[in-house]
Amino acid sequence: QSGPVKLGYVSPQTGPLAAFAEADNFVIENFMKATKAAGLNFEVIVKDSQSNPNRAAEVAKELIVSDEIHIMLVASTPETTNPVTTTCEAEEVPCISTMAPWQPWFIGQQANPGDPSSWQPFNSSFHFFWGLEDVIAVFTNMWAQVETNKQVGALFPNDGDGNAWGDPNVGFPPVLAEKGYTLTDPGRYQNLTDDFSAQINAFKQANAEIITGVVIPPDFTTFWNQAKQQGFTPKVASIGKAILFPQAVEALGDSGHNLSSEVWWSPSHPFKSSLTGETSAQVAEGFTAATGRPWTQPIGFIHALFEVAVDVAKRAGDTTDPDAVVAAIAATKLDTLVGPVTWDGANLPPFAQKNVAKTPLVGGQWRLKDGGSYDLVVVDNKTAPNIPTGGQMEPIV
Amino acid sequence: MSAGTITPWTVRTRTRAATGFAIVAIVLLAVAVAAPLFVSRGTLQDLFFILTMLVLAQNWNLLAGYAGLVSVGQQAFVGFGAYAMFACVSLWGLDPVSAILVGGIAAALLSIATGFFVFRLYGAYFAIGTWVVAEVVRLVLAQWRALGGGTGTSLPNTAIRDFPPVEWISDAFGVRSSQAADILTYWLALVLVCATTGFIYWLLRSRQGLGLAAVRDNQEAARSVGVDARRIKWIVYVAVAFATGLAGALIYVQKARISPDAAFSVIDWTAYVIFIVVIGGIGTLEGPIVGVIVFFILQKTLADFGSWYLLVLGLIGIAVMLFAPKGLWGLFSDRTGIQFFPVRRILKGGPNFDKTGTRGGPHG
Amino acid sequence: MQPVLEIIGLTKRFGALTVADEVSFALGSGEALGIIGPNGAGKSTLFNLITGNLKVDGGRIVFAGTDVTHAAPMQRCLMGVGRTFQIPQPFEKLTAFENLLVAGSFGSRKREADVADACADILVQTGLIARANVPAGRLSLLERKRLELARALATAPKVLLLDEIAGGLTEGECTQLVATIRDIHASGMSIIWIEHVLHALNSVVERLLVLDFGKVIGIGKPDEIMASREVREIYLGIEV
Amino acid sequence: MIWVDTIVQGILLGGLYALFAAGLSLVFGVMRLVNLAHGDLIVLGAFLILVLVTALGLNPFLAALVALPVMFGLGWLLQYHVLNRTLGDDILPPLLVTFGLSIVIQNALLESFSADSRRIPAGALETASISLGPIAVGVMPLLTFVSAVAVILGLNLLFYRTELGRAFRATSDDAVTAGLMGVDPKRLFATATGLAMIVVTIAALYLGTRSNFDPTIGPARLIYAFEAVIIGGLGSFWGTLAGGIIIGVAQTLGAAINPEWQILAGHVAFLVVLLARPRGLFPRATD
Amino acid sequence: MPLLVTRGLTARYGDFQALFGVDVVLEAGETVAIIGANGAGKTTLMRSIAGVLPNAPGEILFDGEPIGALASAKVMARGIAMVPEGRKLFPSLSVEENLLMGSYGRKAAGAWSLDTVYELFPILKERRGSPGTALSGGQQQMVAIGRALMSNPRVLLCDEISLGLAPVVIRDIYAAFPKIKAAGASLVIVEQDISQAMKVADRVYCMMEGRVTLSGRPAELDRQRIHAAYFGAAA
Ligand SMILES: Nc1ncnc2c1ncn2[C@@H]1O[C@H](COP(=O)(O)OP(=O)(O)OP(=O)(O)O)[C@@H](O)[C@H]1O
Ligand SMILES: Nc1ncnc2c1ncn2[C@@H]1O[C@H](COP(=O)(O)OP(=O)(O)OP(=O)(O)O)[C@@H](O)[C@H]1O
Ligand SMILES: [Mg+2]
Ligand SMILES: [Mg+2]
Repeated sequence: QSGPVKLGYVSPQTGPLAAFAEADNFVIENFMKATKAAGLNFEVIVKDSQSNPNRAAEVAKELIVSDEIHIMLVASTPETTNPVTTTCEAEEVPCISTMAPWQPWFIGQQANPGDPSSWQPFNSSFHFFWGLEDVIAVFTNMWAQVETNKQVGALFPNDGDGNAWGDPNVGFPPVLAEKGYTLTDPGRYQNLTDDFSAQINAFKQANAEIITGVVIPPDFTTFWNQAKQQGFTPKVASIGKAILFPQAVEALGDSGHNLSSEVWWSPSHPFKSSLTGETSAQVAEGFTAATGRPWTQPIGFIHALFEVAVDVAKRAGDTTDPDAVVAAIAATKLDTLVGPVTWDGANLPPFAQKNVAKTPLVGGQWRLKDGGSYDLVVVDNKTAPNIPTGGQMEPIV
Repeated sequence: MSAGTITPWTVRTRTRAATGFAIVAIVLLAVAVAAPLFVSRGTLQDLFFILTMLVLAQNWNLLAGYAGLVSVGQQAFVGFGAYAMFACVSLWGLDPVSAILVGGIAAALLSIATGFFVFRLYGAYFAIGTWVVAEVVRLVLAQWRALGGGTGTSLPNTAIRDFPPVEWISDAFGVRSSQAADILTYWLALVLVCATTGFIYWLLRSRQGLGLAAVRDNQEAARSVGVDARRIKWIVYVAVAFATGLAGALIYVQKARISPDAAFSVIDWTAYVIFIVVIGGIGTLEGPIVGVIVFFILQKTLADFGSWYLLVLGLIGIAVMLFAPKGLWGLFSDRTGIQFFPVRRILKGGPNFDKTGTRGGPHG
Repeated sequence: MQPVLEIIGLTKRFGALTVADEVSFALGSGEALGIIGPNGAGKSTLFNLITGNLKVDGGRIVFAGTDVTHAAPMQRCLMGVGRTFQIPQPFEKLTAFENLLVAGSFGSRKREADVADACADILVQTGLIARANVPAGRLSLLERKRLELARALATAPKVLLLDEIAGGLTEGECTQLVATIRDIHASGMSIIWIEHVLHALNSVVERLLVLDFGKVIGIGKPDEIMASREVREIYLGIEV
Repeated sequence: MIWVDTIVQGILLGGLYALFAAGLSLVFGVMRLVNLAHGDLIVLGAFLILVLVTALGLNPFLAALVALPVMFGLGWLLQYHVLNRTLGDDILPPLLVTFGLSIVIQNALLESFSADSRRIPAGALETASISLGPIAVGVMPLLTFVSAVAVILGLNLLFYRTELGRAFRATSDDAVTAGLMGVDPKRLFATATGLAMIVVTIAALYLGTRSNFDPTIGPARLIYAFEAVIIGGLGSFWGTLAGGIIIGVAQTLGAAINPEWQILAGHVAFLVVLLARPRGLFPRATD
Repeated sequence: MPLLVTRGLTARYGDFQALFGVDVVLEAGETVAIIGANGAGKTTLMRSIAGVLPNAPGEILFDGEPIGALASAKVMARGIAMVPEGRKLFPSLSVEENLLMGSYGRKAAGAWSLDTVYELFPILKERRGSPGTALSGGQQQMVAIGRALMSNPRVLLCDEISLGLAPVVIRDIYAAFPKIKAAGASLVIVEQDISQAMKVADRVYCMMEGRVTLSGRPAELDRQRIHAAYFGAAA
């Protein structure tokens, strides 16, 4: 093979999802430095999905057709990963995707998501992240640390994540029932709803002491304030998505204290980059030093995405041959910054075994520091004991 | 006074430029049909984008520029057509091309259902009303679980790959099926553009086109001279919905993935379309053509600048509206008097005429 | 004379204000009827009721033997009711000629080509031919008024309703207009003409109807009406 | 009890929508200007207040007070130099220019503030509540509602009881003739937009304190605001309030049945009202 | 010094020139009538004076000061009010509010107020609450005149105010002229009805195709000359 390995990368750099792509430049710059230092010849063509699924599909086509990339990399929420993956599948271009729970990624691209018997594996698209079963396990493990009545209120919007979390077959409901929790799920609301009294009333009626859900930040703030205003104070609130980023928690003022969330990556994760040899803590520090901003979870995964790409390119030989690349991806066994990535089908239902690799997940709680900023403390690691905890789960006062 | 005198009156619409243009257009069309033979796949996809946006723009132009119905809810028909196509293909196993037709018909049916409501409104009320209707359609389709609800869904790969025409093209051109699908959708888009433009031009040249202009200028007076304002508006509204639905379905055959937010995006399917029409010149058939080219160039050159791209796009929109309210085409044709699609009926013969305004051209 | 238009007990109210109060009269076929009355008497309103631009509150309108009380304006036009608006309402972006083409082709359900000659002739007749290809929005007020007349004629009506078309004309123009309307009348068209310019009106119409506060207070030969005490007082303002 | 609570919460929500809508109603009523950038202007106001709060350490209400004249000036200049040129019989030019403006504001804010989700801190007030019998009502929503009523009341007085208001209405009918009465339409319109921006600032205060906002959140709220204006009837401020409340109550009632129907119920209420009264609940005699 | 002077006034609508150097003089306390065929440019002249159409500053002098370039609002504030052709009431304002609008830009003490306007046109008092456009044409004309008077103008420009009015109303309105003059306003009237114009005017200007073709006192002008001035020398 002559010439560079051409990587296409799509992420939401502008628009409402832009926070996910905040670390893109930092990661890609380091990646270019590291590969050059290692004598590797990579070219990365970055495209912005503008947080718009239509645009994501368009730029993916452009990357494939005009830029003739060899491998597609895509990250951050089903709104970006799914259109890009679909395009790659149609064009038979190898695609590696991350940062969306695997169910919305996999099931969300099936022609009939409601009918499991019709689901088909993908030929050239691969995804690594965790799944709903992991987040359920993490949440219930955290909840078990606190004395509650096991009544759970759910906030699931009608979007890719919400539908997956609330799915009666593969989502929260069956597992929670099995573990003895009673779930009150009033129904799929639309994102950017201005009033949550219906949910609050339903939760009050059910006497819910636990709140869970996968909510976008503005909606969670609206909900949380309204809950307090209307005298509803659960002991535990484990929320996906909304409180991922420190800025979002800080926006809650004091009432962000002891909210809990899933943690996919943190500076205390005991993993190293296969590319630069840096530890998680070093990468996070590097980011803060370079940008002056606090670390966020996507840093680890975007970094890992490029690690996998390098590893695959090395093993594939000729990256212009899609089949060779696909075979190389399928055979990946790599220890990355976010843990081991292997498409070996471990802990996955048969239909997803080919295309999904899982990464470890733990639970954390935001703790208010003096001066109004927050720390994310890992409070539960039963699902991944090698990741150290920093404290115990505490109820919200 | 004039009874009995035989006056050699003639009515003329054609202009020299238009005749010249017709010849050039036929040549261009032939080149466009043959394009898959000699252009790269990237170019073909760019052309597809231009053609489908042009269809949407011409239709919106007919609605707003000629019928005075300023809708900001055309995404309803794009999305509905696309969803109908998806349902046909992935739930009921229809082939993609028939499914596109169903998409158009579904959009037309939707327009009949919503027309009863929006035609009760005027001006700005109409604009907002159409927007709300589109939102309602989006929210309702977001409840359609079989097509993924708010998550959306993807078209089964095999549906396109195993479609016989795609296989034929694939064999004939010796290309992969994904490329063959591109060629097929490109040709379909070309057909749609020609059909839409042809239909609109035919309509404007017809008696109904004159009635349409009258209704737009003054509905009350139009009804007093026997124009069935309601009927004309209905015809236009439904026809536009049909073509918009076809375009929507076609676009999503090519995208292969749908979600309510994407299919009913007011920005992608209405705001940009309005931008194209107004930049080019509303109320002319040439305007949208100019507009879509300008839009495409802007997008190509600026899209990689992130938010700066949109910022510049916004500023250009503002600037054109403020300094060239008749659009770029208006600016050009006012200077040169050139019109490619004249519809003005010019009375010739008889006594001497006031020479001002005797040019061919659009109504407006 | 067989009536072409019969108005029977027509009533219209705007809130508390009654602007047509049991108005009844008949227009003979081929007749020219003038309507006069103080400002605000309800004359234009009466036209709007006859053409269907306003909905009636009571009474009936019979046109050529058919009850059209609830018919749409468009249908009445097709049946043969042509009108001008007191405040001209041209299709501003269409040329004068196209304005007529619309009226001609829709008003009589014909193809454009079949009415083009007639439209051109009407432009000649109304003195607009020199401005045939000028957008109506660029016409002067007088020209717009002429266009109103021309457009109404283009629909080939049986009954022509004229609302104040002589106002603001110079003497010469007025004489010309009167001649034009006489011609039209001579061709057999029935005419109802609202006008404050009495000398013009009286030189054309055969009967005059006086309206005051929505009521018919007199109908008859022009000289009889002009001589009546009531009209002299409330309309002409001549003390008697 | 839950139903009463649902309706009360709906009315309070309606207050928020009416507040979003009041400024729109003003410019729509005076200039027939369909301002698609209204939502983004509210977000702009929220950022301005946020900057004042963080930079000067002001209380948000005080910061809003400081922001008022700034926003008034901004609105004045915007109308005088840009929007005035778009006014006329045609609704399209303002539609397009304000749409362009909306994109410009969003992306300029993105460039300067990033896409982060922000919030104007209002301290204990955020979660404070008072109980009305068995129903707990948040202080913030109540304040929002009271502000909405106050704004509507003020606008109504201004519009129908003062000479300036009369000039607004006259100029909205016919700017050239209003000029003959001594009105300078360009300045008058600029004043109207300035006033609208004052309302926008008040709306921004509540938008920013009640929930997170980011540069792109404006358009989502715009449609409710338009619905409120149109349901109410052009130029009727009380109608705008009524419209806001109708949409708010429809949303909470819909949500009480199933959250899936929440937003849909608001839109459907809008459609139903317009089906019955195509010119809104309290239309002007002529428009 | 004359109150109002135009010097070589030109005006154009886009490419079309409507006035070609019009010179008109109005002395204080005078009534001047402008007559001329349709399209002669009478309305254009009025609109230029009122500031609706832009002109060069020195083309119009009011009290000796150039006002040609001023916008209508500024012209009005100085005391020139116009009754526009076609009435132009504000449809969403009531009759009374329409009248009150008249004094928006100029609040000069004088003879005219709501009460005196109502005295002049009693019917308006009856219909003070109804929207301006729900009036008949004649009633609307009364409102338009009343509205212009409300600013107690020094010059009142009346453009074809008798158009479309019943004879009795025309008589009433012209009967009001002496009152209006007595209250201190000088008048410029555009009138189609020549005899009516001759009756009320101190001086008459006749216009044709954007130029003044004849001027003088009514007594000095005979029908023949006016006719010639109307339709060109050939007539
Ligand atoms: N808005 C306009 N745009 C273009 N041309 C115009 C406009 N208004 C008037 N004109 C033209 O200017 C010329 C003078 O018109 P103007 O209205 O001043 O005449 P006038 O003497 O007042 O006539 P009338 O007796 O009909 O009122 C006419 O030829 C007319 O067509
Ligand atoms: N839409 C309306 N709403 C309320 N009142 C109206 C409306 N239209 C007309 N009127 C009233 O009805 C009465 C009759 O009006 P109309 O226009 O028929 O008078 P007219 O006889 O034509 O007068 P003119 O000779 O001045 O044109 C007037 O008093 C007017 O104020
Ligand atoms: Mg009338
Ligand atoms: Mg005039």
